[in-house]
Amino acid sequence: MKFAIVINEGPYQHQASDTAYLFTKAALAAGHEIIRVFFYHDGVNNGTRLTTPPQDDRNIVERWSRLGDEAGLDLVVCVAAAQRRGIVDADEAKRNGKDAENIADGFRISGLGQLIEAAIQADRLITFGD
Amino acid sequence: MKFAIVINEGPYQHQASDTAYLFTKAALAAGHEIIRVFFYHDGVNNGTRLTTPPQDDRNIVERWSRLGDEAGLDLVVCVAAAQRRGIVDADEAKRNGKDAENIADGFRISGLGQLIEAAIQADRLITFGD
Amino acid sequence: MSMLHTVNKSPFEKNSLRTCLRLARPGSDILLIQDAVYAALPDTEFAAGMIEAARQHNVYALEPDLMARGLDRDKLIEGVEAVDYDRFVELAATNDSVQSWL
Amino acid sequence: MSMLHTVNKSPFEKNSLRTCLRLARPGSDILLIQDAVYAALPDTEFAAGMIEAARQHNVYALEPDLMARGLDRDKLIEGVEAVDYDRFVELAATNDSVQSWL
Amino acid sequence: MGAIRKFMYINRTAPHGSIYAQEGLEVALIGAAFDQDVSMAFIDDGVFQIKSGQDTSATDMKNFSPAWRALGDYDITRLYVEKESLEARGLNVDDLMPLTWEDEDDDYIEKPSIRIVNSDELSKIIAGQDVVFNY
Amino acid sequence: MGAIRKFMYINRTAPHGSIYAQEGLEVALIGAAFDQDVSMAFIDDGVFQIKSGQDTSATDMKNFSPAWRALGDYDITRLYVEKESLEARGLNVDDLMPLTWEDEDDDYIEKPSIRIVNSDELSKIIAGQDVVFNY
Repeated sequence: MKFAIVINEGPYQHQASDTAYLFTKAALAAGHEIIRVFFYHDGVNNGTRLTTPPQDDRNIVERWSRLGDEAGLDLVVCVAAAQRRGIVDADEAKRNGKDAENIADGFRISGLGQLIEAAIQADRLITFGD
Repeated sequence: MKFAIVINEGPYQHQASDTAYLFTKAALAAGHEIIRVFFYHDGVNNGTRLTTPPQDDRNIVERWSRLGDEAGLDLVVCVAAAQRRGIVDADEAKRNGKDAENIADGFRISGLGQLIEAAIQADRLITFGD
Repeated sequence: MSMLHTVNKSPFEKNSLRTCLRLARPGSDILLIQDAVYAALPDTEFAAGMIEAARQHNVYALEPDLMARGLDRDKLIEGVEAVDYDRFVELAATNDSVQSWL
Repeated sequence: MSMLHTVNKSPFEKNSLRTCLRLARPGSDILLIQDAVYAALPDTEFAAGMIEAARQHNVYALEPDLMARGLDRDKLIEGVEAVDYDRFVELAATNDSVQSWL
Repeated sequence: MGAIRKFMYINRTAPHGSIYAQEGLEVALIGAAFDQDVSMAFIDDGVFQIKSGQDTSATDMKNFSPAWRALGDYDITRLYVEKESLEARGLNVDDLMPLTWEDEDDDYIEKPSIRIVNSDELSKIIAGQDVVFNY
Repeated sequence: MGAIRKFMYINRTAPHGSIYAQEGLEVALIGAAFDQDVSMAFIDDGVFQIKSGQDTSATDMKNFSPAWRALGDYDITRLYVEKESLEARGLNVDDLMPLTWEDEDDDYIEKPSIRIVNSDELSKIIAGQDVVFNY
C-alpha cells in the first residue's frame, strides 16, 4: 500500500518527527511503499544539515537522510514554509540572494503542489504535528 | 528599570517573537533598559539570516537585527538549543565541522549561564513562548 | 510581593488560564495576550469563570491582539479592560515579577 | 468508509481527545500516541470519559510512548489495548483514511 | 487513482497565535488547482479563523483573513462550521465572514458557503472523506 | 543586585511529547552554579516529568529523566508538587521518583525533596518569587 507522510514540526522541540520516523520504518518493514515525506510548517527545520545534537542523543536530521538514502525516500521541504524559516538549497540561495545554504543530504525543496499530488496518489496520508 | 526578555519559539510558527518584539519596543520607548534578549528552545530559530519571508509580511529576523543595532540590544542565542536546531556562527561551524553558518546580524551564540545572569541582573524577566 | 500573570492560550483549547486562575493570589493583575484574548468574549462556556475572575482580579486584554482576532473592545466581559503595549510594559514594571502561563 | 483517529495530546492539557470522541463515528479505531497515552491512566478525572470511549470504540495506546512516560501496559483503563508501531501501520492500512487530532 | 477524491481541510486552531490557519489556507488555495472534491470543517477554535472584522495592523502581522473570500472563486464552496463549537464560544453565523460563491449552474447566483452543522452531521461528513488535512 | 534572589522553575508540560521539560531541566542544572535560592513547582502535566519508571528506549529518544536525581546534589532541594494536579491524574507521591537530598547540616541524612502542597499553599509560594521560569 502507498503511504504519504506529513511532518509539521521541527526536530527535538516536538515528538512529531520521531513518531513519523518510527512509523515510516515500520511501514517499510511491512512492505508498504512511502511515496513521499512532506515537511510543512516548522517541519521544514528537519531539513537543515547544520544541527549538532548531543552525542548521546539521536540525530534526527541524519536519520532521515540515511533512511532516505537506504529506502529511496522522496523527502520534500515546502518552499514557502522554508523561506519563512531559513531552509535553503543552492537554487533558493541564488534566487533570494543568500550567501549560504543549509539543506541536508537527500532533502529537496519544492512547492505545496507536491503535498496535494502525494495526497492524490497515496492510498493513505498521515500527518504528524503538534 | 532593567528588563530581560526570553523568547522560546521560532519566527512565524507562533506569535511569541512578535509579541516580544512589540513589548521590547514599548519598553525602550518608555525609557526602560533591555539588558538581554535570550533565545531558547525553538526561539533560537529567530537568529538565522537565511529567511526570506513574503514581501507583504514582516521580516521577523531582520526586525530583531535592526532593533538590536539601533538600541544596542544583546541578542543571545543559547548554544545547546542552537546545536540541536542548526543555528551556527563561524566559531560553532568550525568546532562542529560544519561547512556553512547562518547566524543573523547582531545575534551571538552563548551558554545558558547568560540566561541565569540576565535573570539575576534584571529587575524583571519576562518569557514569551507557546 | 505582587505578580503580573500573562496568559496566551485560548481557554477553549488549553488549560493555561484555568491554572492561572487557580494559582494567582486574589487581587492580581492578569493580562490576556495572543489567543487568550478569546477568554474576554461574553456568552461563552467560559464566561462565568471570567466574570468571577474579573471580580477577584484586575483582568486586562491586549488590544492589538483583540483587534487581530476581530474582537470589539467595547463588547468584552464586564471588568476586562483593553490595554495597549505601553500599559503592558507598565504592568510588568509596577508588579514585582512576571509569570507567563503558556 | 472507516477512519483511524490518532490523538497526540494529553486530555488534561488540551481539548483534542475530547473533540475526537465527539466526532468519531461509533466503532472507530482510536490510537493514543505521544502525550495522549496519559488518557489511558485509570482513576484520573478523565477516566470516566475514557471508559465510555473504550466501550464505544476500539481504543489503542502506542506502547513505546507508554513506556517512555512510565505507564504500565498492564494497568491501563479496561479496554485500552497497548500496540506497537507494526500495529499502528496495520491500523492505518486497514482503515480507509487517517485523521490526526492534534 | 484517476478518480476524484474527497479532500477535507479540518481547521481547529485559532488564527494569529500560531501560523497553522494561515499556512493551512495556503494549502487549500494551491490544492484547488488539482480538481478534487474539496470541503472544509471549522471545529473548536478553528471557527475563529473566519470570524469577521480581523485587523492585524496593530500587531504588525500579515492579515491573511481576506483570503478566505477567495475560496468561492477557487470552487471551495462547502465550509462546514460545527454548531457546538460556535455556541461554546458565544458566536453565531452573523459573527462570521459572509463567505459566498457564485453558482454557474444557477445563473451565477451568489450563495452562502458556510453551512452550520451539528456534531453528529459533521461526524458523518468527516467519516466519508478520502483525505483529511489538519490546521 | 548582590542579594540572593528567589528563582522558581515552574514545570507544567508533560515530558517527551515536547522538549520543554528536558531543556528546562538543563537550565536548572546550569543555574544551580549561580547560588540563588532555587525551588521548583510541578503543576498540571508537569507532575508527569517526575513520574517513576520512564524508559524511552523504544522511542529512540534520549531518556533525560535520571537527571532529576542529580537535583539534590545541585542544592535544588525543594520540589513543590501540586496536590490537585496529582489527584486529577490519579497519581500519588508513590508514583513519583524518590528524589532526595543530603542535609549537610544534619549529619548528611537523606531527606525527601518532594513536597506535596495544595493550590492555596502553592499560590503563596509562587507569589513570593523574584524570578519564575516556565517549562
